[in-house]
Amino acid sequence: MIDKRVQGPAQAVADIPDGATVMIGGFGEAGSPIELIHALIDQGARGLTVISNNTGSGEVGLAALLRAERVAKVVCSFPRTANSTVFPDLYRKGRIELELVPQGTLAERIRAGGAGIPAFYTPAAVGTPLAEGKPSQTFDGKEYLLERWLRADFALIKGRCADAHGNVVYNKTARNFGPIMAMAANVAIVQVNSIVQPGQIDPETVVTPGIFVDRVVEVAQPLHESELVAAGASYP
Amino acid sequence: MIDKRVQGPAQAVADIPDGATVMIGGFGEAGSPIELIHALIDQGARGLTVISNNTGSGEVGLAALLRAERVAKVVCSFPRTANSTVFPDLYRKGRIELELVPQGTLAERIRAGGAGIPAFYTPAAVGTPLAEGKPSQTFDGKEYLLERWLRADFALIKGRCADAHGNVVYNKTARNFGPIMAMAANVAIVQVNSIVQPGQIDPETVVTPGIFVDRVVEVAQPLHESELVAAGASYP
Amino acid sequence: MTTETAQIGWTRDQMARRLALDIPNGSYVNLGIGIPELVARFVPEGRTLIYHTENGLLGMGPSPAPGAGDPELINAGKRQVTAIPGAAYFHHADSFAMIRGGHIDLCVLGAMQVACNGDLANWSTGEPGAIPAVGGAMDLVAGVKSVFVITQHCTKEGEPKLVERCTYPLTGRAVINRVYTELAVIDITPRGFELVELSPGVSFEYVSERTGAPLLRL
Amino acid sequence: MTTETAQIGWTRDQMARRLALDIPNGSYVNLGIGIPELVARFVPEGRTLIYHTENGLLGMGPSPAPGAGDPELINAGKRQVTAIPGAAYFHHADSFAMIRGGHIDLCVLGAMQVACNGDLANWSTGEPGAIPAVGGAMDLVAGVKSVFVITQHCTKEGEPKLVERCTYPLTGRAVINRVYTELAVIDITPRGFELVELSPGVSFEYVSERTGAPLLRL
Repeated sequence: MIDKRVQGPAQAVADIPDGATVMIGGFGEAGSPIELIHALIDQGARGLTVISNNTGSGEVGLAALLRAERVAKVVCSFPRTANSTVFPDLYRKGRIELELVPQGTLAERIRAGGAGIPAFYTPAAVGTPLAEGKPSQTFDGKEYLLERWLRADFALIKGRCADAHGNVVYNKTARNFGPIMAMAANVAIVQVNSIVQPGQIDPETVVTPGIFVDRVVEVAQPLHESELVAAGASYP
Repeated sequence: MIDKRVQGPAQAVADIPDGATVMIGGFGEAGSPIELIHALIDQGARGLTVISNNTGSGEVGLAALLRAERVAKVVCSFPRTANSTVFPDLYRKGRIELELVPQGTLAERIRAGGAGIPAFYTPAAVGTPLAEGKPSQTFDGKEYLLERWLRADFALIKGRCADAHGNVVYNKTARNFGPIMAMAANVAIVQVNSIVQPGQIDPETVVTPGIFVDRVVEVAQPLHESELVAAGASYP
Repeated sequence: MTTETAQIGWTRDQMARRLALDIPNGSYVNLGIGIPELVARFVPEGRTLIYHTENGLLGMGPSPAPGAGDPELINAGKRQVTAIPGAAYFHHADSFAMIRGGHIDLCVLGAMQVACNGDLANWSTGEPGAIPAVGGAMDLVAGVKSVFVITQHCTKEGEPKLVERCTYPLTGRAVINRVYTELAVIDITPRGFELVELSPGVSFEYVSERTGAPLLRL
Repeated sequence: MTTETAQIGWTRDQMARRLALDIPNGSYVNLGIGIPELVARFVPEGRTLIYHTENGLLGMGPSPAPGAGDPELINAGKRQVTAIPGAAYFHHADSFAMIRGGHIDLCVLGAMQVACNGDLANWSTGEPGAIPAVGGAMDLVAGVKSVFVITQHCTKEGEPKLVERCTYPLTGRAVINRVYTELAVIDITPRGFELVELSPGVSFEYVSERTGAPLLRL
């Protein structure tokens, strides 16, 4: 009997220690595991390195985690969005470190971490300031940069449905970074709207096979970040 | 209106020229596009480089293509199977070239070709004869080999169902190399049991998005290689 | 010069319409945020384009009817969209495999500067106070088969955006194929900027004066 | 020595049963073709293992009933199998991401030779006439967290398979954790071969004599 279910978000994130590297899924609010993030705020871990495409909006979810000053560094492609004030504020004050990574390179570095590929060559960012300090090599007459894998201690991910084996399917463009972050983290934690019996997800349609997932937690009615931001909510 | 349907296997493979590099899907008979291979035999192209995990069995499908001496070189992980006599015979006679690649490296090189990654590092084959002549580098104290992408002019793939946009789903373990070969070939040709209207494949369950597919051809009742081999069949 | 520029040449819609004319039927297209998004409105009848959005959807459709959207069905600009019949969802690594692997036929982007060798600057002014943010632009220009820029010919301050050499930090080196402005359509060729078409009522000299590097006639 | 070896120690089934005892509940396991496949028959009650087959299935079940199989649902040995509830299909690059990325807990392989430093040779005798074929073995040993070998202690000719240094071409360097033979269970440690357990009725000296490198007692 394989059973990866845990009781709630608090239990799911209870063992994330200070200084951990945490991948957080989502592209904007789509796929952002807001209940897991709020549980991480409650839990209190500090000095985190967060790998996520954005830096949140308003004063909830990822932005609230930053506002609570739990994050020492973000690895990110686009830390500036509409309604995004927390990160710019902290960054200008020098209270948070930023590693800016082109979005496709970010995705591929995460996928490489999950696939056991320690480094790969990409054409993105050649000739730009983001190439500084990176080894480059020419293949077939074209220049490429060497990029290292990204791995994490934990990943916080939002799916639509999972089974107790940890198989996950997603909702539309909320899929984004979830499948590759699940691969690249030592402990992948997935919140889903519903948990079903093994066999209820057609094996042809599984997006993240259970081998990549350590904990699944049901959050039947997840909050929508945009609605919270529109209402001026803040967390905690 | 996007319509990637073609009339039949013969039309689908008509423009494959002598000397082309052709990826052929399948792991054993599962996913082997036998009707497309037979159409390629009929078509007559010679001097091909074939990238495929195996080399076929009996005297049909991939083995028949080799027997017809259309293939100059195979790139392959396991060219020796039960009922596989054609390749060993040609190889011992020095009439076919072999590039032996570990199966995971083969898959990753093909995926890299499709993903625009010209080279990557892998731990597989370090310290073995297959590492000879390959650059190596140490990351975090562990040695890895540099491997180049694989690309092809054409890919011949077998799916279960497709739509006119070229979206494809597969049958069970016949999925194997299909999705990555579709990515890595300039022209990806997919035979499927049935072609449906766009929208009839749930966008959440598409395995190969249509952008990777150039031609789809319906073969409603594909032959089973194992049955043909058991019956002693040969092609043509 | 600002007002002058604003008064003559194509409107934004006309620029988008002119660009749309050049996209073949069946193309896979990624449209950047802002003016590039307008292009989808002007695709000539009889042509079907398939829109890719890098956050994981091929077959992106228009905005949903009010109230009918899903906050988890969005485009790269984080606005709600729809999916057409024949669409497919996929994860970010697969999405950028499409981009980096040369599977997208065309990408349309805005620009701060385009140099006559095809260099593009469109992500940062390099100012000290600015929050750097790059998104998928560097991957798009490095991987997509053709990259078109759609932009006003000059900045609000009247400085040319088509330049000899970019002074802002680069997005990519020698990556732009063609530029559409309110004044003209201009190709990037081995010889530099080369005029393809003038906007109605605009003279070659007028465009040339407002271009920061030599402009060649066809 | 051949007959002698065949007469004493564990049978193949017993070797497989002994190995199965050492696999924790919930492990993700890849079983090689041949003797390794036997392990699945002897998993102790109350434990569930999830079987991975590198051709694209996690949650592999036993052989189908006669006539109930699908020629496109096969294992790495190309034999028909089934899928359990909770299974998942995936493509080859994802399958080897599981292997190379360290997601599989255990892989069980056969061997031609295992050296006391953990080197494995199991794919080629290196003979000139042989058709080289490697399959997924090199990826498995390089990526899976633990790699167990299950094999007869000696070759049919009575030569030790546990050796000081492999003479056949390597599959991987320093990759084996533990070896199960009909005579003993032996760990690969920084000090070399170290005995874990003797098969009933087999003496340490008997095993040691048939091992091509020093065998340490616990």
